[in-house]
Amino acid sequence: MTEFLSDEMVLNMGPHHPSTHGVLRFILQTDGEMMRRAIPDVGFLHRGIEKIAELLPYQAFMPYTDRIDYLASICCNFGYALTVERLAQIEVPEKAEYLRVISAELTRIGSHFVGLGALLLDLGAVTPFVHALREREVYNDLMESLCGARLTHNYVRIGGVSYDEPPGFREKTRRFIDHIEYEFLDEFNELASFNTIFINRMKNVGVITAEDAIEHSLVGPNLRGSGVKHDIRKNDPYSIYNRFNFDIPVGHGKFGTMGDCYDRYWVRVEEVMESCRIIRQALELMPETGPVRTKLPRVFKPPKGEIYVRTECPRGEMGFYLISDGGKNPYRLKIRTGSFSAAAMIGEVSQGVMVADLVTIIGSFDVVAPEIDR
Amino acid sequence: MTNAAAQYFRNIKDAVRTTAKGMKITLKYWLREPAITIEYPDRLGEGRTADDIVQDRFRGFLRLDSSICIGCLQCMKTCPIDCILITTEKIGEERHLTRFDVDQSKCMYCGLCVEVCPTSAITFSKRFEGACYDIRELCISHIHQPAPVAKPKAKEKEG
Amino acid sequence: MKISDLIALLKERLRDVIVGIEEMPNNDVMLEIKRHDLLPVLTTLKKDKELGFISFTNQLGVDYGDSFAVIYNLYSFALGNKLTVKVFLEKDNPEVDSVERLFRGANWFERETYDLLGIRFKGHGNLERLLLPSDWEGYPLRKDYVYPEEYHGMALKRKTLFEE
Amino acid sequence: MPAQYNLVNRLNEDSRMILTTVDRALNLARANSVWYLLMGLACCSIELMQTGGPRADIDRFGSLFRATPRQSDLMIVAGTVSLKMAPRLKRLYEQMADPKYVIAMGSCANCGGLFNLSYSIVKGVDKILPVDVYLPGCPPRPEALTEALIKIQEKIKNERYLRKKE
Repeated sequence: MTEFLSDEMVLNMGPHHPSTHGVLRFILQTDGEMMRRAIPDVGFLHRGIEKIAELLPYQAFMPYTDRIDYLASICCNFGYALTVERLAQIEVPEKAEYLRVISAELTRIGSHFVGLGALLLDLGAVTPFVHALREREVYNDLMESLCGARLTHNYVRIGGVSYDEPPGFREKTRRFIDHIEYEFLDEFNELASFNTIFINRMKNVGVITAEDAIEHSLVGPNLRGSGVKHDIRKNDPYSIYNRFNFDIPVGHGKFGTMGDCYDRYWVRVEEVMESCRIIRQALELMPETGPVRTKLPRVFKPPKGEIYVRTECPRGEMGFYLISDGGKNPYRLKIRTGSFSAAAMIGEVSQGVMVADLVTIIGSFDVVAPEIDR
Repeated sequence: MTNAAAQYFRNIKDAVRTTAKGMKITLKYWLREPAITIEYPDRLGEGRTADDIVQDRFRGFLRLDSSICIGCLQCMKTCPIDCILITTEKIGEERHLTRFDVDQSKCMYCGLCVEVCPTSAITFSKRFEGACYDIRELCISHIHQPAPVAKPKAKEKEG
Repeated sequence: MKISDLIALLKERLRDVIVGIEEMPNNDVMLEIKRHDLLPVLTTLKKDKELGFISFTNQLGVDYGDSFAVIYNLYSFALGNKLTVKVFLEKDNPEVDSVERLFRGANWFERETYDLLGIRFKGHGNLERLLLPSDWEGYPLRKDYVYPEEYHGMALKRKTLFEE
Repeated sequence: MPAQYNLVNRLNEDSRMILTTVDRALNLARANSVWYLLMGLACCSIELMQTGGPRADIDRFGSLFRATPRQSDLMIVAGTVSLKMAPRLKRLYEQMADPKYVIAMGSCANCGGLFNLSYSIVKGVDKILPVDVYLPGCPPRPEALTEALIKIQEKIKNERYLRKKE
């Protein structure tokens, strides 16, 4: 303890801090305004979801997957359902696949809105956040009409989805994505993304090279922001994603160095547009009628075995490693989330930056506390 | 020197232009009709109640239709967190429901009990208002006096 | 790469150390090795030009009742293949070499496994509890874990409303 | 004008006329400026943010979020409280200035909710803080949170602030 340099100071940030996106704590070792180190301290939302999985039947665990990443609950539902289905080799009806993809992509849009808005809020721009929340309300209404809840949707079931589309859903969704793609994003970019002050705060901050990103197991938009073209939806296609035509946006140093905060931000903006493209195609291709759920036995027991399934969530790859012993509960379920490695990375990239830039870096990684802690 | 001066004026121009842009967007939403804000609970609009601001499938408080409940206890067994408590008793010849309590403070509104119910006796209502000063108020009894359970076979004949 | 080709390639490269190799559902290969071979094998898998399993996607520990296991999920951008590496550990001495130096992303995964299952990683720079408080007792994901009654004066049981 | 906004309607009933009127005036001011602490812990924090957002717009009631406990009157515990977080939550509550109120938002804050099976969760925030209003829902809608805030306002209006020490 005596080794402290005279002008060094230890600063505590969090766990309750408006810019740490939930309960996340950082111990900062600072020298004036410069930061020597930032040590993340996580676990303030550790709820033991993996243990709960071992105590519940397969179907009853579904609502818990909503709470792993509450901003993208359908993507988590989807991943879990897919894992069990692949292990038990359950066929999913055609229409259910489309509904899953549409709702998952809608969730991605809604999730990125909060991610982008919260980043801007952290940097002091309150208005774009409110604009993003306004659009999120439309998305919430849409999801509520589809599955009955605003946030914790619990829509996907093992072997299908819980409800068919409500009347007028396609029309409403089309209107929503048209509004997002052609109107809202332009407005949002005008308001925030191309703002000089915003660009200056974001560019060349928190640069991660492609090698570093892979080395640190970064996934999803954080990895793509460093220029690695890797998306599970393309590279290891699941469900019906290979039927759609879409691009993988990658960072290319739009304003600064490749892999800086702006690139990670911009990848998310472009992902919203790609999601709109996928939804538009899926709405065209979706069959009018058909079953949406395979009938499962009430006591459902998948065969013995181990499986690892990855899906692409808004915060990157979400992997479910499921070990089944043939019983009615999972034997072990490990959930690998994108925010977990991103949170570890924050500590690595924030060496030698300004304290104010730490907020930028945290925001650009778009971490969600329950995803880190589970 | 001239460079710096040019930059200075360019900055002013930029500031004015971006402020005008932002204000334009703000004005657009300010004048928008209808307004985005739903003024719950006072001004919901013409003849609208709190139930109308939620969508049809909204998963609100649980509701029981005790006349068609067959007392199979499926909902109680399937609930992962035991927020439903049902007791049945044999009074005379028939089985009676003596207690059907739902702990709404604990419920996670997942819908597993609704899906599993064979007669759709337990369903979601649209009610979402339930703030109270005492948590015991959130334990809602659906049965006030013993009610005979419906017979599953009779139900099928009707259907 | 096809699964059968990958298995053949792995058998050729890691001839001496493979305990078991089999196909897993979802286009995956399960490679089982012995505990002391872990670090050399993962080094080969990462550094080998042809294999190139440079992406460390997941790691977990499992309590199989009579033994522990640590499972690593790797991904190769070059091949487009997944690989699962499994190491069994004894119940009374769950210790394995840390791969933190090899894959820097493994750092927190190993801390989490240590936190929740009590598997020690030899050579890890900072093996402390990650998710639970540092004064927590026991390892929750073990099958024989007993829930604590109270923690720092906070009782962990709650009467249901039905009892009140 | 609703009855509770009327300052002098109980003029004849109450003998301590002036004191109650001051009470009422104070309570009216207090009830319409409930600033809440941004205590977003888990899923409910998103609904808490949306309550402050454009559609529910809790600013209509004079409530706005504060990031610091020193300036807030109301703590909305929005989400799951883990055992690691509990001491911090308690400290934040202690840092708030009196009089202070707590809303337990959502099932987890009410009684542990769906995480009752977990080993690291505080089963109900009322084990560590005095809770004024319980709000069911998982998570509650923004409108439901608005209703809880109205309940808090009602509670404030019925309090006798100046005569508390008797």
